[in-house]
Amino acid sequence: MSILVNNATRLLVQGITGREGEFHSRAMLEYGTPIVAGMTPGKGGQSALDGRVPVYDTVAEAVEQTGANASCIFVPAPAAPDAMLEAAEAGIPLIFCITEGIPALDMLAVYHVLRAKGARLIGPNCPGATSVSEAKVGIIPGEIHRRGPVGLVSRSGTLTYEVVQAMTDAGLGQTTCVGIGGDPIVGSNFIDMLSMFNEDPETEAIVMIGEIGGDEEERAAAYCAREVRKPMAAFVAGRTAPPGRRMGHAGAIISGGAGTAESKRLALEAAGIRVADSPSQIPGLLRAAGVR
Amino acid sequence: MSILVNNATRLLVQGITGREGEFHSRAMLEYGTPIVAGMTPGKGGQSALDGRVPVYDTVAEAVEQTGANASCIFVPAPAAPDAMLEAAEAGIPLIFCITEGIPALDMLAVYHVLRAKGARLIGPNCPGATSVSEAKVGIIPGEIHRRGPVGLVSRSGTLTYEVVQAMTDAGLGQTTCVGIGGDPIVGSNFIDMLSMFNEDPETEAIVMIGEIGGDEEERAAAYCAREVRKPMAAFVAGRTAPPGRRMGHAGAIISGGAGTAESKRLALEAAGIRVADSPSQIPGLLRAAGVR
Amino acid sequence: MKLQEYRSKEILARHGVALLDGIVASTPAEARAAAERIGSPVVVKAQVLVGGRGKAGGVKLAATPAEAEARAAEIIGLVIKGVTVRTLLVVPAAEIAKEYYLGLILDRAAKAVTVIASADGGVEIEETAKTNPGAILRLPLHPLIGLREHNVRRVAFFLGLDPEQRRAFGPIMRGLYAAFMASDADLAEINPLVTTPGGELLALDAKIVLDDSALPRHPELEAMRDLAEEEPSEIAAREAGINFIKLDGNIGCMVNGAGLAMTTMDLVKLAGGEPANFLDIGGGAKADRVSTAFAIILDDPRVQAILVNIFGGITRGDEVARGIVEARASLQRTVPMVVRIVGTNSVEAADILRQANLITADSLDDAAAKAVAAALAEGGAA
Amino acid sequence: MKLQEYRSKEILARHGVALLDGIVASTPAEARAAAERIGSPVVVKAQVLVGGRGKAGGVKLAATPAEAEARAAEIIGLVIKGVTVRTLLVVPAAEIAKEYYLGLILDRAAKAVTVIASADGGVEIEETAKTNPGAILRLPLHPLIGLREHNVRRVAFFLGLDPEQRRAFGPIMRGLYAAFMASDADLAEINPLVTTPGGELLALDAKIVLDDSALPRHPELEAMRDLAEEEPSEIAAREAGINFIKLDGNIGCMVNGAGLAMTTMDLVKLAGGEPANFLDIGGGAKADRVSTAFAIILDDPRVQAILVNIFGGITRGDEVARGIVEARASLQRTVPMVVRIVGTNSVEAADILRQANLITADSLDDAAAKAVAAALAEGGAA
Repeated sequence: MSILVNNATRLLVQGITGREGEFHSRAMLEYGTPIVAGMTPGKGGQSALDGRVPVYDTVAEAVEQTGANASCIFVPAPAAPDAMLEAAEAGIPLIFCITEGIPALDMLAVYHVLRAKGARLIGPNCPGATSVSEAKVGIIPGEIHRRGPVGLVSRSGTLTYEVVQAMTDAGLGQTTCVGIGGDPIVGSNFIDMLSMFNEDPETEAIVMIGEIGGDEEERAAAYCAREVRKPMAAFVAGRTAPPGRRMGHAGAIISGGAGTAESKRLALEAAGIRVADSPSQIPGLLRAAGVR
Repeated sequence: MSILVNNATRLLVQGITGREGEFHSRAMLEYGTPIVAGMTPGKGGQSALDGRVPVYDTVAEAVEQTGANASCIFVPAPAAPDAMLEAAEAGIPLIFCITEGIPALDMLAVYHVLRAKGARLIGPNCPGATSVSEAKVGIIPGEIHRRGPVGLVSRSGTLTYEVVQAMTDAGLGQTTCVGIGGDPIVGSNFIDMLSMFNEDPETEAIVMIGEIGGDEEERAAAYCAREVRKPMAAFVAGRTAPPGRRMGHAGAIISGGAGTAESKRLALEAAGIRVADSPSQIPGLLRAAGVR
Repeated sequence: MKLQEYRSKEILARHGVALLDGIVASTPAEARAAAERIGSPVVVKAQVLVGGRGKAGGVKLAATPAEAEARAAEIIGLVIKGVTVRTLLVVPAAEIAKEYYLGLILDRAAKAVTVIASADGGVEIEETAKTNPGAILRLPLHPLIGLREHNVRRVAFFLGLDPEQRRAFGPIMRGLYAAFMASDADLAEINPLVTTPGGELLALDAKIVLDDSALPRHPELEAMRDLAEEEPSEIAAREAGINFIKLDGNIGCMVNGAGLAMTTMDLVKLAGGEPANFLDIGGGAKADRVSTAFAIILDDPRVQAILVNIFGGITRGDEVARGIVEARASLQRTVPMVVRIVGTNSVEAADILRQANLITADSLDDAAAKAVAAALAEGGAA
Repeated sequence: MKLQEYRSKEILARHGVALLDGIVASTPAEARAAAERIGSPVVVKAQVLVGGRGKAGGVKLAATPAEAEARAAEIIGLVIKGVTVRTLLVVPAAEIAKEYYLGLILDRAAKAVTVIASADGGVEIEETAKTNPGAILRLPLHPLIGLREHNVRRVAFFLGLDPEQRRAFGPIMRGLYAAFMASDADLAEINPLVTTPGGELLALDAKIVLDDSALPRHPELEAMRDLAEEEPSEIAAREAGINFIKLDGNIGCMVNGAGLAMTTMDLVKLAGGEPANFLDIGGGAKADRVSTAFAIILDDPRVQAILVNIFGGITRGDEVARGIVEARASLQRTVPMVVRIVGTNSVEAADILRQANLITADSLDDAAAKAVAAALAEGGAA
């Protein structure tokens, strides 16, 4: 088992004919992800990826023709909110939005509309998710994974890869690795993913990668203390970040003394979660917690 | 038992210091309805109905101070959408809106916001509800009721009173009588009320009063055929209404051949429901169906 | 409230919908002048709120200004479904490659503003719905965030527009939506929306129906009401705040509450009579409004009896009774009146009525029967 | 992006918020002229984006134009928290009866635009939050239908305004909200909002912080950026599409991805060094962007070593490696460079790096340690 995506995923890629969309769709296909449809308005009837994927003009048509049950969005920021709304409107229950730079007020509306529709959104400004050896959706490099018992959730992109690589190198494989995105308003938070991992029988341990800004890590810590009985390890980026500055991610900002890495580390430790000083320590912490 | 309102209702009246609000609040109090608060912006700190009801500036404050759990709205049409939103925002789970003449596009937004909040709205443009001998909310005259086994739901105001009076005169009492309102967009429909009556142990029979326009009666008939095992009787107003004209109620219009009284009557009869030619026949139909 | 074609187009144009500018004319000479300004050929169109203008000869092509004048002379004064044509719209004749239907409705079942689109334009959408339902797209818009670009694209692709037309379609769809929302419409439709042989996209005919409840906040739209096409008695009723619809029978009805008013009509019919009107005097009706209501009912010479049915609730029965008696005293014409007042202050009401020697009734069935009998007697007497 | 007070007020005024018109001045003479035009007394206010202007002597009252000139001379050139005052705002001095705080924030926890209000105005809201949390109202607005009249009333009653002030408050609250939404703000606050002894309601100071992600669609707001108050290297980085923040250390960092960039800084610190900057070259970084990134890092003379950490994903490692080598060739100044490239095309990347004789590292810990060591060596050498 795994969470979010698996062999039964029937993926639609919105923006499949764009440069990034095509590049990463190819990587997804090569990983074995079942991409059943692409969507680019005005390119309906064509095909993408050397004829392997049919392209539709609208998500509604793609869903009707192919039974797509998940979507991955690669369209530019100005069009991405509409792309998410279109996917939800067409009844797609799981939407990954890779796009970064979406204005927060746009996301506010999208967040609430998707929630009311019952669609799960991962991102935006996220790397996607890989259910190892089953399906990879988004831009996480496939080759860093190894199948195993650890679930991983992160707010970052490349930092996620760093941790995954460290685990794989240490012989600790993963069920699913998911990046929830670095924006102030994202569709799914740590707790959403933690509860899925908590209920996934194959996931035996969980790694959580946080960063400065907001209080999602603190909330997640409280949730873990209450609900999660699986071994956990964590890392929080941004101990050296100055206050009041936005550290790349729109969400990574320490404001009014809140949202510091120290506050998050303390909250996680108070919940009994071991917090690493470097990504390279994660495998050791997991081993120490009894993960094999 | 009864539905919607009862002895445990703690009613807030929005617009209690207006002419209609005060007149009907007095009648509600006299009926025994527990009115715990009134609300009129700018009159907070005063009291209404000879000092018996404290008045607040905001619904939030009224709820905080009195634990109000239902609201009845008497404010004029331009302010009524805001009043409904304020009540829902303050966490009131049951809202009656008596006001008529609210623009449909305003109601569209209110309908969806209240629904998402989980607040039940009755109305607008409705007479309210009476749970006989327990509480009456709205403008239905209290003296026409008699406690008994029949639940009644209607799209009309005075036509409801007519039917209730006929039942009371015939010795057939009621659990709850509710008017859902005559507008195209109302918060609750026939099926919502029918399902409540269906589950209320004290309600032994149900009367449904429909009218031309829309297809709520047809939908309700299908629901009854599927779900309701209690005896029913119905009446549909507007057999002589000409097509294409709005018959007083904004919702009462026959358009493109749909929404006729005949279509509704046929649908109800197909569901095994006896349909009266005159309100005065309702008690006889109920008796014939075994209601005592 | 329905708006005339030229008013509807005026609103759509203001919101950026592409259409051919027309000129309103009310005489053949004005139509000729309009055709001259536009440059022939033109289409001369009767401006009436009833359907079926084309079949009734209310829409005609004119190749020259002289022809426009001749066609206008034929159309003005034409009676279409009971309505006499007084106003014309003269528009440039467009060459049509293909016709589409594009509409927005307030969809009470979906609780949403819904786009209705069809590539079978030019015919009534109800007709297409019967003959070829698969040719219709019904697309409910999100009630809180409204029309979005993906909705626009969806409709454009459904209609099978080419890339050039899709670009032109955006402003039309958005303009139609903006017009609908800004004017609180119940319906806004473009039928037909056409493509020209040159590939241009144009709204050739338009219809907007407004939400009556929202008219108080749109005085500029209220001012577009075409009084010439309404019953004078209905205009008077509206001005008095009374819901009134004229019918063909001989028994006038005055009732409080729309549902009860319809029921009263139904029972008159059931008792063998024919209702002369629908009339709801509304909540909190005062003596002067009752008085106006009587005057409106009696303005119809066919009325031979009046049935008054008031079930107290918001309305106080004694006020109504007093209003009835006062009103009756001041009427120029009287007919037998059957009055039934139940509910709030009904005892006082009954006293007042008895003192004024009006026919009273206990039940609604009884009231309907008495009214029918009184009308028969009055009819025999007259 | 933070906007200066006078810019923030300009936006609020455009949306109908009541405030006293001020005049911008950048010399004492201009301040005098402003005071003359306004009519004394005035307040002379330093326009800087850092907090604590008042305590630092950046806000002064002047009874006469001559005094305004003198105060302006004192304030211009003042260094407040590292920022040199260049611009002043001269405003009429208002008599204050009571001060309030009124703000809107993008509330990430509530996923809503949230009103923050307090009757304790004039102090920082974070301060009130600590000392008197009960004095603060946090009111999340509905995310899809926005500010409604009941919200406005709720805030007005919470602030204890009298009926006259409540009427004046409506346009201020609605204007603040409209300004927030129209400019895609993260924060828009009026502090203090004051009542005058005459009962008037006025915005005395204002601050707007914009959502950087939305700036591309607001060129008119982007034009309000105060470049004089920014690090030149940060301006250059932004123009190149690079996320860069200058810090005080000696080890320059160039990383792809914000989280990994922060982690790299953290590990430099853990290894005993001090990061000189945060730098995320973003996804799909090309050779020319890498080149710009190096130039920006090396513009800081304190930088003694550079740590490059690229984990391929969107970014292709060989492109980065080529960019590093090219960029290094064209640099005016060079320092030791530790380069770690993992992931997509990392094999090709390693080849390129090795051929150019750069220090490579396998792990991030290793890279950080090597960079700290290299900086120490370079520092000793320098």
